[in-house]
Amino acid sequence: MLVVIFLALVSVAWRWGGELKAETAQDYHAVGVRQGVWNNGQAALWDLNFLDYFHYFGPPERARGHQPEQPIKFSHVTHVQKNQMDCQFCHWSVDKAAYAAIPEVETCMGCHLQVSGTEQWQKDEINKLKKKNEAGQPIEWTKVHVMPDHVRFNHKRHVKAGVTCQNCHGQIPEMQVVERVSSMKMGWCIDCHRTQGTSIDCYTCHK
Amino acid sequence: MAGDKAVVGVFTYLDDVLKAIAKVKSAQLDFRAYAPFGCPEITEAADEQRSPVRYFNITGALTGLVFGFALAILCSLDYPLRVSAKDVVSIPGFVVIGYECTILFGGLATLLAVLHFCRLPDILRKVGYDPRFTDDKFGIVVSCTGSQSDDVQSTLKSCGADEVQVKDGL
Amino acid sequence: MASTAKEKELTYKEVSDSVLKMLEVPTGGWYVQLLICVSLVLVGASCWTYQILTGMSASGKSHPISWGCYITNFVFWVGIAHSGTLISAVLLLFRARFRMSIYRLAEAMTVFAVMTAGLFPLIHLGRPWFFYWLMPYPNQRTLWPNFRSPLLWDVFAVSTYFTISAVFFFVGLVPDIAAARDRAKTFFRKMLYGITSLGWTGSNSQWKHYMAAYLLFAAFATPLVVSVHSVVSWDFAMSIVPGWHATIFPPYFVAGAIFSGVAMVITLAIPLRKVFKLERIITTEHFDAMSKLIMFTSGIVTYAYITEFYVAWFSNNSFERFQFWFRPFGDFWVAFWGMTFCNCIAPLSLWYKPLRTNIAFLFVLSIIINIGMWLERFNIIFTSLAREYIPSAWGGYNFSWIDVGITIGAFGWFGMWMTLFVKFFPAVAISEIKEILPYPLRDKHALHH
Amino acid sequence: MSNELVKIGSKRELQNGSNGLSRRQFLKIAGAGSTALGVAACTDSPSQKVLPYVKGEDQQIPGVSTWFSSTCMECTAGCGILVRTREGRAVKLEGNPDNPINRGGLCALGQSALQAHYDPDRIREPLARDSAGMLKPISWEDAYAKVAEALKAKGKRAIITGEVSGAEEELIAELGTAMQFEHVVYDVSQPVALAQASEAAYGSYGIPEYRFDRAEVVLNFGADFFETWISPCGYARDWAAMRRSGKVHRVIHVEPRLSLTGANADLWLPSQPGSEIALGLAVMKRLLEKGRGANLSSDVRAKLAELTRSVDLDKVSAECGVSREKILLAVDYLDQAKTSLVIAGGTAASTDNALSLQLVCAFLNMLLENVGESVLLENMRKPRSSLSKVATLIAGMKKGEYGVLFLRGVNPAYALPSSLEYNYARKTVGLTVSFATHLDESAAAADLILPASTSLESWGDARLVPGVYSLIQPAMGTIFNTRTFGDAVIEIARKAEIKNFGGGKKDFAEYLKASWEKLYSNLGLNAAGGFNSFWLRSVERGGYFKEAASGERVKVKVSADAFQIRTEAPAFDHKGTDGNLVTVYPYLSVKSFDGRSANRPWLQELPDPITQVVWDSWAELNSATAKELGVVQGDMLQLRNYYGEVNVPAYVTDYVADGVVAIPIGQGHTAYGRYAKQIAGGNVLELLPPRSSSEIEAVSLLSARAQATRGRGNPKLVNVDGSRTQTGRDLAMYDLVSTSAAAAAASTEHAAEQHGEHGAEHEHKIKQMYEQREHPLYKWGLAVDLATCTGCSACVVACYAENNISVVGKKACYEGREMSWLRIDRYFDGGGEEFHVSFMPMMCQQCGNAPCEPVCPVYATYHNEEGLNAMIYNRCVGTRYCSNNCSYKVRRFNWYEYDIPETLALQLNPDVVRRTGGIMEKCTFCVQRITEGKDRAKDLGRKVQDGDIQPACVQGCPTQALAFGDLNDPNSKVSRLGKDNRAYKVLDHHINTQPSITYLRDFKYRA
Repeated sequence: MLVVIFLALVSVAWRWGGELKAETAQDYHAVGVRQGVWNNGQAALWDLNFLDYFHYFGPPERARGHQPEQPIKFSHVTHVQKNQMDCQFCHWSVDKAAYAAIPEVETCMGCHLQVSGTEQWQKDEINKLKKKNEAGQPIEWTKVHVMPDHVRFNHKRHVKAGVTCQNCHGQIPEMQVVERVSSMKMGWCIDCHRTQGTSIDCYTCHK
Repeated sequence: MAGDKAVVGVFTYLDDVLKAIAKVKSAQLDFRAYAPFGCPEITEAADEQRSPVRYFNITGALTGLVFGFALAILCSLDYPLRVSAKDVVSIPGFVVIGYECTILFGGLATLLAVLHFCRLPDILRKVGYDPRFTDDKFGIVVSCTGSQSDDVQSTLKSCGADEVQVKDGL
Repeated sequence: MASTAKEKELTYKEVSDSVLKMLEVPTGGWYVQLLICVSLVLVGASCWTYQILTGMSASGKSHPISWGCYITNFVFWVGIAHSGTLISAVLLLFRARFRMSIYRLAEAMTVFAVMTAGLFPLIHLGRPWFFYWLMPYPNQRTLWPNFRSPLLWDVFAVSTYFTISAVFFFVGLVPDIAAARDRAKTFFRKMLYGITSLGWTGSNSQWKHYMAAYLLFAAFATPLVVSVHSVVSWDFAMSIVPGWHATIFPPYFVAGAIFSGVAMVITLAIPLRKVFKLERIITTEHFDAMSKLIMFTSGIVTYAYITEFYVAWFSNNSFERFQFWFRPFGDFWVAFWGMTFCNCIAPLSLWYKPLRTNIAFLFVLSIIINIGMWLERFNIIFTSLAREYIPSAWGGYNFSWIDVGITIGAFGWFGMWMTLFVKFFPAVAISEIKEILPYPLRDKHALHH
Repeated sequence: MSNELVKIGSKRELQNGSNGLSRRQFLKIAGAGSTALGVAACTDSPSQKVLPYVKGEDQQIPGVSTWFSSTCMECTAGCGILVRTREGRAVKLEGNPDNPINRGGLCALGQSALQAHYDPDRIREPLARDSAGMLKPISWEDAYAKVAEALKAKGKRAIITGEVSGAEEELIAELGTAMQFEHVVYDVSQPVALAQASEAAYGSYGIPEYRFDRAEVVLNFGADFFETWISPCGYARDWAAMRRSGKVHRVIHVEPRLSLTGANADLWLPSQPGSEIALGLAVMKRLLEKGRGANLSSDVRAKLAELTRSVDLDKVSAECGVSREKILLAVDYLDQAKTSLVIAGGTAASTDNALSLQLVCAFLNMLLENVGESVLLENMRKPRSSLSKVATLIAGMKKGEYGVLFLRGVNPAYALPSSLEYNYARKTVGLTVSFATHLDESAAAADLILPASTSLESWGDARLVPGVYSLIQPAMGTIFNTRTFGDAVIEIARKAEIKNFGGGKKDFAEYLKASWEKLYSNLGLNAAGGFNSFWLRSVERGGYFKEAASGERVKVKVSADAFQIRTEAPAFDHKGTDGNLVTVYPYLSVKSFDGRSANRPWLQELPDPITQVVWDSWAELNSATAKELGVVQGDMLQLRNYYGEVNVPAYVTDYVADGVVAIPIGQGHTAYGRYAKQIAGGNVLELLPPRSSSEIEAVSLLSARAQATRGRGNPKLVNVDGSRTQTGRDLAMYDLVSTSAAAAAASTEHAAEQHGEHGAEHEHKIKQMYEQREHPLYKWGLAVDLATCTGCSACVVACYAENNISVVGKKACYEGREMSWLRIDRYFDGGGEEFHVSFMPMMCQQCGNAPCEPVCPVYATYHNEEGLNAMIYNRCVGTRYCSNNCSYKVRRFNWYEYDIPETLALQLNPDVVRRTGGIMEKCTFCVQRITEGKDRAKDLGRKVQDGDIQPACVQGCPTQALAFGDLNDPNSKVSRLGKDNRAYKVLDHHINTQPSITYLRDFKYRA
């Protein structure tokens, strides 16, 4: 009891100190530093949230650094960085719906009817895509950013409010294989909501 | 304790040991008195000073009071959620927390104090300690130099000690 | 033991001997008792496991009685715990000498009863694996528990109570463990007592601080007696359930707790006294004194029952009135009349002095009172929830085997600790009994009090 | 909708009797969008796959609902529906406000159609009986070939269907012309006697259009028009409109059993079964005596006087069990009303002289000058159900004349009185082909099953009422290997080498369109853009709805037959009985209807509005009768006569006539599915004699007596009400208004005066420790008008559907563990003149000063900025304190980790999380809809406006008794209702909970 209470007080003080800092630093990266301290395991002493994992028995899929292998080695570097494609070209529903759509096979084929890659591995991967298209099967991507089902996250609202993709998803254009760079745990969301002055009412995000 | 000898007196009767304490005390010798139960006569005779444990207790209790209220208030303010028609900081409810923390901290501070002042836990057996002191005998251990030991022995004996031993003191 | 003038006065040696004899090599009977207790614990544990695997449906709870057997047990065991603190702390402050021979037992009972009671909120939780959300521990969510909830008060009250009574218990034990240490023969016992006695010697400075601290503990534990069961009663009184929402609850609960606790002390002391032949230490005078305490608290409890009915009538609140009509005449009438008999009528027999010193009778009566107090909590919880505001949502309860198994398991759990305790630690306070014995004096008039 | 993605079901799975779908396959459907959606909540698996569409659909944005207009095909009312789909799955049905029949509401039966659609026991592929007599999967091609083969053989052909209309009727007619199929229609719920009587009395066959919104007094002989009779949603809505108008409005209900309509009537006159005709004649006599009938020809008047000459009021009163005063009162009301309405229906009007009763009603309507006012003859529904045709067909079958029998949308093995011996007769038929969706009794006995797609997967239309042409469109791809009935028929014709069948159309969708093109030209419509734009517009709106016809009234032509009224009481068949006679009173209920909805867990778990029984059939009997029989509540009651025997748990009540045992139709299935089969209680239709009257084309439900004894076993009848009365607690408040002072319009004011201290006008001056809380942006609130709430329970089912509420089954209900967030509390209060039945929708009151919130130790429930009593499920640890402290007992705890069969799981709303075991849940005012509404408003750059957001219960309410909105907006509907004189808040004046739900007192007009 004593230990718990002590930790509680220290952490409240810690967080309040942190908040002042965040108010003065409006840019996301500064906030991000503190988010890192808070939510990404660098301050495990204060973050006893590992207890939560007793329920899940430790799912790495829900942690920062989750970088699953995908059925097709889709490269954001090639598409976004090299070819300067806009995120919303493929993920077209981010400003229309809660979900950011994974592009239909049809969308991929829109370009890949013509573009068939320069290097051998690219050609192989594009061939996989073409096969799927011919068979009329969807590609079974593995989700990188898995949210628990009780979360109501709305991409549209965030995009319309000016939150950029990178704020949460990190430097996707530089990722050969997409990795989860944010913990996307509740505290992480709350932190941003607090600094941005948006609602921290539970129903905002819980369903 | 000053001195390299320890004279141990084992007593059956309380009045004897009180007499011995008085004498040893007047001789300005360092001593420890043992009793199988908390006997106020012995402790008072040996040492007039009141135990400082109570200051620890009150300090702990006050700290607990402040902690309890601070905890409840700060935690409520940290993520302000309204329940029912109550305020975010609704003191009446927090009184219980403050109260319980007062008792908890006060109690724990007292425990720490008693352990500290009684030098507990203590692994080393004190010189001159006799197992009978927890049973049915009173005891007195007087620290003295080798030259004084004979005097002390005779004093204790004269006071009615069942048994007197001399040990190497520390 | 001034009153036992007829008998030969006890000596310090006799006290040590008779108490420390309890710690000798266990007999077969002790093992049988331990075995029984452990198997009951296993029954309870398997029931709980089953409940966790299938969900709360395993117990008999439903709408609208969504608190049931477990909270009844919780309140019952917290109540049992109370008299321990009362006897050890409050009576110490009041300098009641009859306390000395039974307080250790009562304190042990307190600690183990709180340990038992503390299990029930966990067993009761729909998702017990998230119990730690009730603690104000720092977490990434920056979300804290609700300090306005009586259940959180419970968390604080019960954990404080457990901590303080355990400390009080242990501090009280230290000199006696030292006595046991000094007589220990086997290596195991030497180690056990050597470590747990913390190297206590009983020197004058130790006793000085010790006595000062002990008095402070007692002073701190005394408000706990009042506060803990008050907080537990607020679980009910803070709600708006007809039959629960009553300002009389805290004193009524505290009195009831002491009532049941003293009864439990008697229940435990009688066999202990018999088995370990402690008749000279725990005398009939002690039982007489405890019986008087029972008479007193039974009176308070009876008064509280009557007050509840009176207030329900006087309030002119139809919901309250219906509730208090329902208790004696509704579906749970057996519980109500059982409670009335056990708690109000049966203790009246103690007004007859010979019964107060009749050990066999007291044993039976104490068990009756324990049953009665369990029924009291049953009454409060079940009948109130069964008939709340909305008639269409009235309902009943279906007792399940899991309820029964866990309740029995709790008794096993409590019994297991008690059994182990009496064999390994002095169950009667050696040093404090010595304290109230006449001082051994060469000159009988040397000291003037 | 990518059909490729949603084909499920294989031979192996069906043989194994497993649920079919593996999780993997399921995700293929569910994950058609960009996420596995809410359904995965039950596992909360951290690793998820995401499957994008192969081809994009213009309409579908992942995570955004798509709505399709369609028509409800559950009963023959023809209500319009809107199907909400998410990622290609239909997740919710709602009433279509454009459809003139229901105008937005949708009853419990209609709401539950989704569960028929996703029923795990649906037939998943074509089945044929093999040589061993077992049903084995077969391919569609083989199945068609089999039918074509059978059609080559000699022998007559017949098709039995339920009521059909529109293109499907035309197609079946073509079956007749091209392949000599006799078309026989059977539907036990059809008021055919009424249609027949109309033919005699008014001159044309059919059911007149009843305008309850114009009738000031309704004299009703047993028609349960709030629950099952003809078009309950529409009638209830009209009735509610009349009640809201402020005019004095009375429904006088005459029936031996207190039905839902009886319970809502201003006056319920319990009659002896079969005595209604006498009562009707007595009323007629009195009216004639009062000089009514001046509008009729002297000939008719004379004949009516002749008919009623021998009627003696005292005798009638004794026979009916209705006091003389009451009868006279009813007559006075009718006489004084400007417009009234006399109807007869339901079981009470289903005796062997039902026709006479209907004729009496028709004449009463004429006497009271209601025809053309509240009885409109212009747009008559024309039920085709015909018992004589069925009887003839069965007789022919018994002779072995029939080679091929088609069954479509009908279950004769169950829904026909077993004394008609369909089960025996069908054995002689060469090939019985069933186009069923479920393996019901008839399908299970068929030789070949060509499973039909449900109306959510098919094209179709409904033209049940002239002027209302409703379309059915597929809202999603087929779940199983099923085909639309029309497609199958066209395919069969192709296989049988019938030339130009169906105009040579490729499939039924094209056939339908062609049929509508015909309709378009027949109606002489001339839409801008021609037929195609008319078609698209119709598909969008859910059909074509003609504007109300003006002018021209149909002339009444009374035929001589109309005076062939049998004035004596109807006969009852009591063959094979020996003492302890009771009258069997089978009735249609919204729970099981005619048996078609027995396999829907929502409906089985829905408490019957009157008895509150769930998961059972039951026999209501009078306490006196029960005493005589030595039966107590919950005992098994055995009813036996020559025709059959049923064992049903007894429900002892005071609200049925002496000697009557009322049993709902529709339970006691021997096939049909896992839920239907577990119900205690037999099929009451088995007790009915074959045909008691040769002139009526409907089954006479009230024609049998049976011997009643106490049966064996303890059926554990489950009724979820804690109390039948509210024990004088002012929960459901009502006023019994006396109108003798003609203070009609002021009736509600009067109520407010009387009970003003509880009304909303009364300001709370309660001292509070804390300041009253403000809600800066919105404060959501709900209003419930008890005066227009009929207790039909549509909202309850809507709530189950919207919020993924678990169905717990009989055992858990018995233990008191049902999960309904919204329940309808039913109370019987007062006796005699003071008797009143209250129906009170009870859901979370979203209290401003909620008792549940402060007691939660972990903030799982708290009060949010918008006045909602928020419940965060995944934060809940399950102390259940909130439930104890909830004064309204609306919180539900997950005692189990509830299971849901995988196909039913397809219906789950992805916007609402599935709750796991050990946590509390409750009504949230459909917070997902509030969020969605705010989201939409934000996109439009404005605040939420009144009407933007409708929780599921509000949307589904047929009478619009519920209103939802922002209490901060003084002009919102809910704010205005909150200021009504009748407004009050439940328990608020006792415990200051400050609920966000305002109730409006019920009122009933009494003498």
